[in-house]
Amino acid sequence: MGQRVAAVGFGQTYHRSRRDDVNGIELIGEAVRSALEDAELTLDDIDAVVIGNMDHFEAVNYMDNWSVDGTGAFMKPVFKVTTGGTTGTTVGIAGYHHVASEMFDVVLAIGWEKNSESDTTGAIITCSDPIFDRFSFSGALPGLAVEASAYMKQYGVKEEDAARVAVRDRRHGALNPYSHLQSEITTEDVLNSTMLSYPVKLLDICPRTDGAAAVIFAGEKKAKRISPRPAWIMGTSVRHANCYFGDIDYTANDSLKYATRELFGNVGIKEPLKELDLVELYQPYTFAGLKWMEYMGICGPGESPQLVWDGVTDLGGELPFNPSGGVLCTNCIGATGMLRIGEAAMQIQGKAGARQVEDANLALATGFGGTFWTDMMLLSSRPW
Amino acid sequence: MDVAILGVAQTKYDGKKEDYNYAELVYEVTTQALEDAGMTIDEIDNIVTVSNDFWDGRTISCMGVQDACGAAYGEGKNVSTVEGDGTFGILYGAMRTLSGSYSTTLVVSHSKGSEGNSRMITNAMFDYIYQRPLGLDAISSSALQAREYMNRYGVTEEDCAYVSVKNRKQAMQNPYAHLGMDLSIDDVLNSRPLADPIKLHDASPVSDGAAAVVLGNRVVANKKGRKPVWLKGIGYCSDAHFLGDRCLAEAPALQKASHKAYEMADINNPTEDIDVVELYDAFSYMELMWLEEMGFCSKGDGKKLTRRGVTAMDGELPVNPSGGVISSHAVLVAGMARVIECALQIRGEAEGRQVKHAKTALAHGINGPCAQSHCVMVLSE
Amino acid sequence: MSSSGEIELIKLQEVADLPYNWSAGKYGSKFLRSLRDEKRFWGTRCPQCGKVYFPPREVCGPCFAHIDEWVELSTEGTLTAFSVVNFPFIDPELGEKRPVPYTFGYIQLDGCDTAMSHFVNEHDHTKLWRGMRVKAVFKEDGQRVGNMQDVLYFEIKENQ
Amino acid sequence: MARDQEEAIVYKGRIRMPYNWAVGETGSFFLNKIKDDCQIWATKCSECEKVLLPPRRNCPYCFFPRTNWIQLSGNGVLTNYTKVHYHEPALHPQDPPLIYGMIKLDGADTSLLHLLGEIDEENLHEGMRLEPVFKEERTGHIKDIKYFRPGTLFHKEGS
Repeated sequence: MGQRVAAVGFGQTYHRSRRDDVNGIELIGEAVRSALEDAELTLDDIDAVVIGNMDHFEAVNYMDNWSVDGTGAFMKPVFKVTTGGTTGTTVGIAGYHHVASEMFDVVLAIGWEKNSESDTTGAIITCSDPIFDRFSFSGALPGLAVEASAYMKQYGVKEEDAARVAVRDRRHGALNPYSHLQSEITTEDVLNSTMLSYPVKLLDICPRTDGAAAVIFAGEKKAKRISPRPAWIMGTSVRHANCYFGDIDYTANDSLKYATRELFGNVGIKEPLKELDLVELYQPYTFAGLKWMEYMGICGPGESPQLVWDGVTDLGGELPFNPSGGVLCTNCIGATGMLRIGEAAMQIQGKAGARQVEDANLALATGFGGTFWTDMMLLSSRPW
Repeated sequence: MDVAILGVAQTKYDGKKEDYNYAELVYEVTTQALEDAGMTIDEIDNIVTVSNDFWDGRTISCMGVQDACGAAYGEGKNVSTVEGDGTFGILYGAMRTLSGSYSTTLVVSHSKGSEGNSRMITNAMFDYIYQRPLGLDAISSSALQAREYMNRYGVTEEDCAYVSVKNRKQAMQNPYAHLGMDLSIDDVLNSRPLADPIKLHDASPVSDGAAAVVLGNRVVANKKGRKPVWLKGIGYCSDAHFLGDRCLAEAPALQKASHKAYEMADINNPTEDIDVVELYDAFSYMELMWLEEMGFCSKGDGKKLTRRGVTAMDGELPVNPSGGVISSHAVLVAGMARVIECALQIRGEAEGRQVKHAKTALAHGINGPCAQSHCVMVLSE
Repeated sequence: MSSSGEIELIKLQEVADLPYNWSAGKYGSKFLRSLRDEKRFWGTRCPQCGKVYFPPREVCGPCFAHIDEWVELSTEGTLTAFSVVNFPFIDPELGEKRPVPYTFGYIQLDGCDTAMSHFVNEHDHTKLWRGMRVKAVFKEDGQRVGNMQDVLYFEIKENQ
Repeated sequence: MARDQEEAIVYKGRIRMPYNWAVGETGSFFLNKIKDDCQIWATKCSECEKVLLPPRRNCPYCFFPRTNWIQLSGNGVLTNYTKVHYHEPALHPQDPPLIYGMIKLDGADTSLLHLLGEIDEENLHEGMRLEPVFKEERTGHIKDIKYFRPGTLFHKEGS
């Protein structure tokens, strides 16, 4: 039952803080055209479309219907999935199931956001419970600050350690022509940036971006015809627990731990540091780039700073993280998870240009959002 | 297709369920659907929730129901969220089963139309540059579609009234229905005009409610299924967004969706092969129009089927024995309720509204302005 | 488009203003009634894992167990997280900027395993730390209406 | 009264958020022509030659080829309409009666949705000729067109 699925094409916009020259539909259209060009396909080849974003960021209801002029879904099957920050990966996973189910052979999965069109913090606040939380809720930062300081205290981690993560991702982003932030920074820049909520500073966190991304998934027969080196989907896993922000245990990250356990268990990965070739981590701020490595079993508790300082996670290192520049360089929320999947696919396809990871055969893409939720997708150059 | 419906549950649909929040609605139908399937939460591999951020007044509207649907159980379950009609949620649940990833899927949908302003919420589905500023909403846009359809095919307001009378009366036999009423044709024709030609009794109410379905693959269905109802075919399709791009008198997306579903289900002659239809009659004209586009009669002949009683309970093709959406319209849930009614009919558990010899059924859901997209499912025993 | 870059780009500025009547539900209503009428907090306890929840709820997520045991919670607790908010942003209920500075905090009430989010009436971050003891300050009798803002804020207990 | 015969608490709130939607180059060209010149322009696909209104940056019907601008007379024919009897002050741009029309402008392949005004309801019928009425104060918005009214300019012979 089911067929093997590969990512065979990826398209994205040139991400910017604002794209006043296009409306949302036209922005989506740019990513779709770019994905079709990448896969050398036309819209005729697309059997179905799946899309996602966050409703109250642009205030469009039934967005899958509104956007058909941009998605190309006119007289095609289309629906919408949405799960907050994890939306992009949720759409990607849906694209996988569209094809794996054998209902369709070639499917376009699209994530997008125009964060410039509303107050991002205000829009995020609308995700909290309207009765018990919303009147006081102030965005994700306080929770992340708790996570960061608890982690620092537990393992003697320093702010410099986190800053090194930003230095790495911004260096990678400077090699990615699509990246929103294109300039390199130093650890001093990070340490001297405005303190937002101790120990989290301005350069520790992601920007807000206008952008769209689209991945084309294809079934096993078509995939080989479309791409000389398809990025095969090895597996996915998802954990979306907790209903209220006050339920979260910020000293842990259980959703990441459990999702990893399932995914690596199913695929048979025992030593991720050795077996994986790159990770595109949905990393909303620098400290996640340390602690969450440990929750993925890439190293032991408290060991991540050493790996990061040793360059293990840099391009050219043993396990490069975020060769795209990651979320710290580009964050168009509904597309952010899709960018992780798309970059992982590009790397495996050997199309990543100046930021290409050598011998990229096994890539992990993750999503983060909601009340500390995790999505994961593992991509490989070899069908399993 | 190797996907079966193993358990179903729905709340009664009401104008206002003030004493439930979303999580309580979802928990109620989740536990009931599991019970109906004879399963526990341990036996569910993955979950698809269905909700809408505008109707719920909450970005990431699925967040509030993760505990209630079982997604947080143990170390957590794989879960996703569809924003659209419940039929699309079931469709995605079926895909996740057919992909071989999961053997059992819970799909759960909730909506409380009473909590928001339905006109403003449906206004927000129109593009914000050209259509939305004019104040269009679900009723006024559907009125344009009704008029265009009625003009083109010579359908009268009285023809449409037959649908309201039939379905509202049928709802009196359905303990879950919101608005069971014994109306006369004149009651409908004389009811308060909303947007010409749609009058109060041509329109569905906005209801509160929730529904859940447990899906399983063939192995599970053969082992656990008390009375499995099989998904035989699924098709879905979207038309253009701008109303002026579309010919509103036609629904090519529904034609395409139903053809796809028929092809998968091996249905050559829908009128002969299908025993009962549950379709999305948000407005009375829709029942006529959808029947035609689904191929149950020629274009413009839906009114004849209805006037001749073909679509009545004792007719050859009973349509909306549940009372339809025009009697209970919990947005997002309504399409799932159609599927559930089909399952109950096929299982022979529809009690006072049971269609005789219901072996194959068609369920239908819509999304967007003037039913921009359609989802059609064929189910059978 | 054949247009040049000379076009004056238009942005449409609108305020979306959607009214809602959110039901607190059976469990939430009991909490809010007793907050309004008695200035008391209640949580619910899972019969399987024993976890005590605020907001009170019908089902324990990890156990998927039905909860019907009510537990009274203290109106005092520990500040587990806070943020002094100095950068204004749009409050999605007001449609305008929420006045700053204010302090947002997570408070773990004594007897509860999850946190309540609320305001803390100290805006100097040097006088705040995680683990400090705080207590709820309620609106006057007759002023409370049955929502979370019947608690004005949490204040820091003296002598810490 | 609630399930347990106790008072159900309902929180009356709102989502009130300012939005700043970018119309984009294509939409801005269209709205600026209305604002500055009281002209209605449409886009024509370079491939299928379909003339679309509202204008599109890329033709959605033949896989995204670019489109070119053409000016329309602004007059057209009513293809469909509805009179709305309820009033929703937060939504409706004018007091009752509110009549929506689908207007096929001369030269366009699609219809434009807009309001109808200065119209004798008795005479309202599909096929009637209409012309746009522009507001005095225009800001670059679709509502710079006040409404369409019966008009006999240009193609007097009708449809």
